Amino acid sequence: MQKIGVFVCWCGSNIAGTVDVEAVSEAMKSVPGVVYSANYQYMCSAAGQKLIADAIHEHHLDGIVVASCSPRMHENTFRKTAEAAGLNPYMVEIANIREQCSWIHKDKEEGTAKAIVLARTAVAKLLHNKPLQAGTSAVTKRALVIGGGIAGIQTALDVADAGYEVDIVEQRPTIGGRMAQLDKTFPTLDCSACILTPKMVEASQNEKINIISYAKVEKVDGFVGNFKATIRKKARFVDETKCTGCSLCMSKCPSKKGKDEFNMEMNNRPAIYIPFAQAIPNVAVIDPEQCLKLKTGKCGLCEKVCTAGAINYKQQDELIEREYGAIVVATGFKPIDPSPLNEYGYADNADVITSLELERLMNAAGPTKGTLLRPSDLQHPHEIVFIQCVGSRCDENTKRGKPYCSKICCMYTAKHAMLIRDKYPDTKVHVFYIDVRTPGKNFDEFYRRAVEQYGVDYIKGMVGKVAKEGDKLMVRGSDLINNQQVEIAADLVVLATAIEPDPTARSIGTMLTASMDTNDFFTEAHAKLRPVESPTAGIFLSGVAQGPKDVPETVAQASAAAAKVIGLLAKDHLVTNPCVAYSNELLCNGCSQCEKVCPYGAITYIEKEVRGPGVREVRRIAQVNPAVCQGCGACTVTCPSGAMDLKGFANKQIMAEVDAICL
Amino acid sequence: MENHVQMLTETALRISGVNPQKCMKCGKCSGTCPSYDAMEYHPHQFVAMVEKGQIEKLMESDSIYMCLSCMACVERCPRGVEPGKLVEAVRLMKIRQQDQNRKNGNDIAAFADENVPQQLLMAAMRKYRK
Amino acid sequence: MIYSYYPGCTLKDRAKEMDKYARASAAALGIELREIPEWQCCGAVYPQASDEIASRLSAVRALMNTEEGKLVTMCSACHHVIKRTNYDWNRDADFRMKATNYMKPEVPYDGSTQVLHFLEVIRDEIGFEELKKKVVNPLTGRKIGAFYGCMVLRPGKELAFDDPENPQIIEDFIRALGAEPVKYPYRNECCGAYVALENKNCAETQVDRALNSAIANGCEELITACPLCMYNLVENATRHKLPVRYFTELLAEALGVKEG
Amino acid sequence: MSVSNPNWKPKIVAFCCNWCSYAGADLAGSGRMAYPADVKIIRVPCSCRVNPLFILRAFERGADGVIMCGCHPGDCHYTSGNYFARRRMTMLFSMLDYLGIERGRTRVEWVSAAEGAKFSKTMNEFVKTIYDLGENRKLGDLRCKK
Amino acid sequence: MARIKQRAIELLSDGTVMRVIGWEKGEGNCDWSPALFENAAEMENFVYGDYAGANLSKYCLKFNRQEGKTLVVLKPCDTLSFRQLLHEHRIDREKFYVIGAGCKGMKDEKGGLLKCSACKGKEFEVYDEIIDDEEAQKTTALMDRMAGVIELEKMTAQERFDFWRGELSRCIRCNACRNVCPACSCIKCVFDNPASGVQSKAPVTDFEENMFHIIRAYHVAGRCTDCGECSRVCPQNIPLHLLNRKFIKDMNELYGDYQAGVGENERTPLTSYTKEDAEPGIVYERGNA
Repeated sequence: MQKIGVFVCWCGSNIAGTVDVEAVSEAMKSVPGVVYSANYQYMCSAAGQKLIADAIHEHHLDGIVVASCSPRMHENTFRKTAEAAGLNPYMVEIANIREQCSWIHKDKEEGTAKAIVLARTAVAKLLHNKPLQAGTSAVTKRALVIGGGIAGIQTALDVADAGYEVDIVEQRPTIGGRMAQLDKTFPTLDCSACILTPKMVEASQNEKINIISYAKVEKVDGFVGNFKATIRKKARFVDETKCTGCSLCMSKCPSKKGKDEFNMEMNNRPAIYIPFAQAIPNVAVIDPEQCLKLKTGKCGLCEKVCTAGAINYKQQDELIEREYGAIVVATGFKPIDPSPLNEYGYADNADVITSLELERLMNAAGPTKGTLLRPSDLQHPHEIVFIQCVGSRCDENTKRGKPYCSKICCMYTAKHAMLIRDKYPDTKVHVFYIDVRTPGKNFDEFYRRAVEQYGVDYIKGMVGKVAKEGDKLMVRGSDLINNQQVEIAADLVVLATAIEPDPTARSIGTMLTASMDTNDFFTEAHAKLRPVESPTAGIFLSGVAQGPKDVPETVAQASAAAAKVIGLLAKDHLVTNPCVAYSNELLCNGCSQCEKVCPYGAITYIEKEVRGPGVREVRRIAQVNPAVCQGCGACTVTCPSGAMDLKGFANKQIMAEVDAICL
Repeated sequence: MENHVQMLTETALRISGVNPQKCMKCGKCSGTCPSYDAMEYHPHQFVAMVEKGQIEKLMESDSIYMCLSCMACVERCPRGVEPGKLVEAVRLMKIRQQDQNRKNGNDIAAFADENVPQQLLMAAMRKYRK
Repeated sequence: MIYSYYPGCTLKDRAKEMDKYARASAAALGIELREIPEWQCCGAVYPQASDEIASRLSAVRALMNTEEGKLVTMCSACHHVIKRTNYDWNRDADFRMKATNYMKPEVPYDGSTQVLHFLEVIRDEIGFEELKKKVVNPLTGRKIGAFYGCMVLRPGKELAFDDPENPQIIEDFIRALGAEPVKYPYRNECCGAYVALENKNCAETQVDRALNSAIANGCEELITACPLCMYNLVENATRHKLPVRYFTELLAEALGVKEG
Repeated sequence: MSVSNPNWKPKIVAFCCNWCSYAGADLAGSGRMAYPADVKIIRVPCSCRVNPLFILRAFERGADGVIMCGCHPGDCHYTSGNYFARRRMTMLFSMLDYLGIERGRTRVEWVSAAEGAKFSKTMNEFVKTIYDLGENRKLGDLRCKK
Repeated sequence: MARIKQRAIELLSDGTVMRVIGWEKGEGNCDWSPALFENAAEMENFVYGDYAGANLSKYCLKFNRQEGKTLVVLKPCDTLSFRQLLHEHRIDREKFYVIGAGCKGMKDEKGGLLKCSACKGKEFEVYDEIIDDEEAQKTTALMDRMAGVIELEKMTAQERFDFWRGELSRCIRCNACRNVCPACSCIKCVFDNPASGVQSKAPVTDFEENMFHIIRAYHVAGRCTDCGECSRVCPQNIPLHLLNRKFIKDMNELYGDYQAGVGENERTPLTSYTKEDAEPGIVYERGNA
């Protein structure tokens, strides 16, 4: 028979005001199992805790019930008290007689009666508690960063700085991501390449950082501290160790029909190419879709001109398996395709472009070498219309775009408008907007400069139709402030298209069992208090993968994610939650039902010789990895035989509670 | 009076099925409306005015007869507000009142010539009278 | 293949040729358009208010009288009204109940009729490739623009006819007949006809803008599926003129059944 | 629906997930948003921990109503737990209905950690429903052999 | 029957299989029962035909870990149970040689079997070979499988309650339903396990006998192929299939058509979900209260 002590807290008058604490502790004395019962003004105070510790010693208690405030408040406090007094901390149960009793009832008799039931229920549960030991698991001291944009680079640099190895896996042939495509950055208007490329170089030269470009993560197993990833490094058909990045092959390649992804496909590139001059690694890659040699077997010019002998048409994909302690998701974003919103005429008119396309048109390394020329006839546009919120802020049922604000468009449009007015003062610039959103340091000042110094024409209203008439684009929209419908004959129309997560994000989320929202952004563990962690332990979030954000915010979040990664990698062992599922091998059918509902992949099946009373045979049985299990209990209900149970919330414990309440 | 306004607003909302609170006041409806210049109150104002209970003003305005029912505002509204349905609702509320036909049968018949298609006359019967 | 057919009143009068060519073409395509018995005018405008029951009943009757399961329409307005009424029937229990109580039919309408515009029949049931094979008189060299207008396209969710912002069904149709389709941005805008009685000016502006745009993009003629658009494009064009035909006429011509 | 015993007080078991609904109940408490003392809460890690057996057990032991609360769909701390719970409870409720047990003795409500008021309102409603239904006789009566 | 028997003997003789699970005649003409045959001589008693109603797939559990292959004769509906056991990793495909036996509906001494009147079709979900004849392929369901459930749903709650009280109170807890059910195949049943909290051998309180059937139906929900064996073997003629079919009907209606034991998907409706699933309250909005 267990010896249980019950400690009823007054919480000053918070509990004692509506609950007769004396009566409760008295009533508990007659509950089977209870050998000691007391009440005290503040059980959580040092004196209160001493009272508990003394009682544990004196009465040789092997379990305690504290009837007090919510366990969310002081369960940990009392567990520590118990532990200090030599009791297993999981032999503590809390009866919540404050939030769920004294505070919601006025009648003292009613409150007292309920408090007795709640305390009795906690005792009933405690009678089935078992001492639990928190386990430990080792930590592999290496991080994997998925995505090599500014977010991934910054996280990798910070983690490497703390002395840990980091692998960056980037799907494109170079790191740099979207920021590499930008011309200038707001609100300071410094050149994007000038601040990004040094970081790229730094990453490539850091001996703790290993860049695996043109690659994708194909599989991830394991759990926090102990992930194992399989990475497919796609064949570049160029030996990375030999290529010098001289780009001679590019000028000789006869196939020039590949679309230049870096320039938003506004011009062509050769089949063998380096995405841009400052690419890291600065190594060529062959596009197998375009390469004549790979497609027809005839050509081989690049091989002939390569003095380094780097070309290898027989190169195969390579599979890399590595272990990691932490994984950072920095998969970034892409602009949406505005073609379906064809009242803007994007699909039909070359001179209706997206903002990212404009970035390339204004960039010195872009298709027009930095001179702003409109795509259709390479003429200077003299009247430009910007349209905000294209595909953002839409009601989901309309299927016209994303429900969220893409956050960066107001600022980059102000930037574009300003840059154009600065460089081409003869060009008129109009911006159709719904709201101008500029929360950020120096942001509103920046927007005001666009209006006041650069004379950008902001029109509050939306565009209904863009139609080509002659060589003009007729933009019809509303001007709500002037209460009129306006029509502007523009030479160029720029759509501030919504941004969405990179298309690879969803499959990566599934692979990592990291939860995502309906827009495919990764969900943070807590919106305010744990903003850079996924609810799945060991997975961290960096950059737009978590939600729309600009460069400064991305860098800040990337460093925050790095801090969390460092905090994890700095540990030699992780303490695991002992309230996890376990399978009774004598009862397990090995039917695989539980595996289907486990959100963490914590359950595996093994063939094992099972021994028990009258049983000795090899069976397929479920095994729970306690380091991965988070203790939700989904498996316990799916299990038809009751083999699967949850420590701390066992079937017997919950049924005992049910019985005690219904007594 | 208060009650009357409330009743009118509720009727407009009920028969149109429109929730004006979904509107984010972007003005796209008015940017796309082909009848904009013929209207005293423009589509986005219909939404705002119904939300504020100013139905009577709308009922007294010729704007309710200017809508082409072309559904461009309905189609293009990013919030799914469907302003066109509100215009229609207010128009119906007007002509359903006694002696409030915009045009009578003779007016409409007078319009017919050898080219006017039946459906245009039929549409006018529906749009202008009860 | 037999389809139930709802011609609508305009096709019995001002737009007789649209009907005539449709029937001739259908025969040439190996399908029969069987006119449903005792149909009434669709009402010409879809009543958008949820409490308008009576004005949607003729559409419900047409849907109920569809023996072949698929009801083919020709006129954009009829299509619009009947298709949307069918949509309501399947989603609005209140309308369903009130309409049923009002009509007291022996067998209530079960909502299963599929409303197809004749262009949809050609695209989805026959196929443009098949149509191409049946063309005896290819319209080679002709530059034809489609004027969709509003009623077959919007609301896109209910009509589900084609992409309302970037439709291509009539262009594909023109291409199948051997002519060259010309796309122009105003092809899916309203012609303005509904207010022609009150506001001729609006109708004229809309038509002029559309015609100007069509001509600028190289159209030499237009086709439409809507008698209202037809009327307006012809009667209210002030600055620009283009020949306008019903799509069925063009079809009959290409199939070699226009005469007789 | 007759209440034979005028002193009858219903026994109501509420299963609440630790992360949302239990916290919501705490919030109802700190906001002093009263609901009847007939409701007793059992804390579970997640709504997906609630085995239909527990609910049947409660009825067997004389409960008059059982309510399960969890995080709103899409907000589960464990990502998917409440989605499974939703299907399980739907099936259980349907079966009880099929057996002729009064509707309303079982209920599911999604209550977030921020919805103290909703928790209180839900419990008030549920208790009222149970008072209206009266004692749980049918599940009891099922015991009687002919 | 002769072809099946002959083929089984062949396979036994050439060593392909080590044993055969089939049927043999009982004392009367109509009470054929499952039987094990380990050699050609024993195969003399093998029968197949009108009274081979028993679903043999559950017996595979016994032989899964034994040496060599086991031949099992399965009717079309039985192969669904077999497939479901494969889904649940309870049996290994390569340990069995499945002869799909054509079926034109089975009988017992009282006539056509209830389960056959709602025949699920003549397709074999799993087989190594099919031995069938023309006649067998033609037969189809005589009635709507859900008719009984729908009838109950149409009743008032009180009528349903009275119906089930009448039916379930006849239960003698003989466990025949549990023992025959291919889905109810736990190594240790919760009702036999003192630790489960619901242990009961014979019903102590009568509530438990109802619990037993509800929990049993719940435990097999999503896994039950509706083979109908439970009702067939019940000595008290309790229409237990009406419990299982209720779950099947609900799952089909709420979560999309699903047939346990068909196809490759191992997930059942209760181990899957969609974000848009109906809320549990929906069951209170349907049918009669």
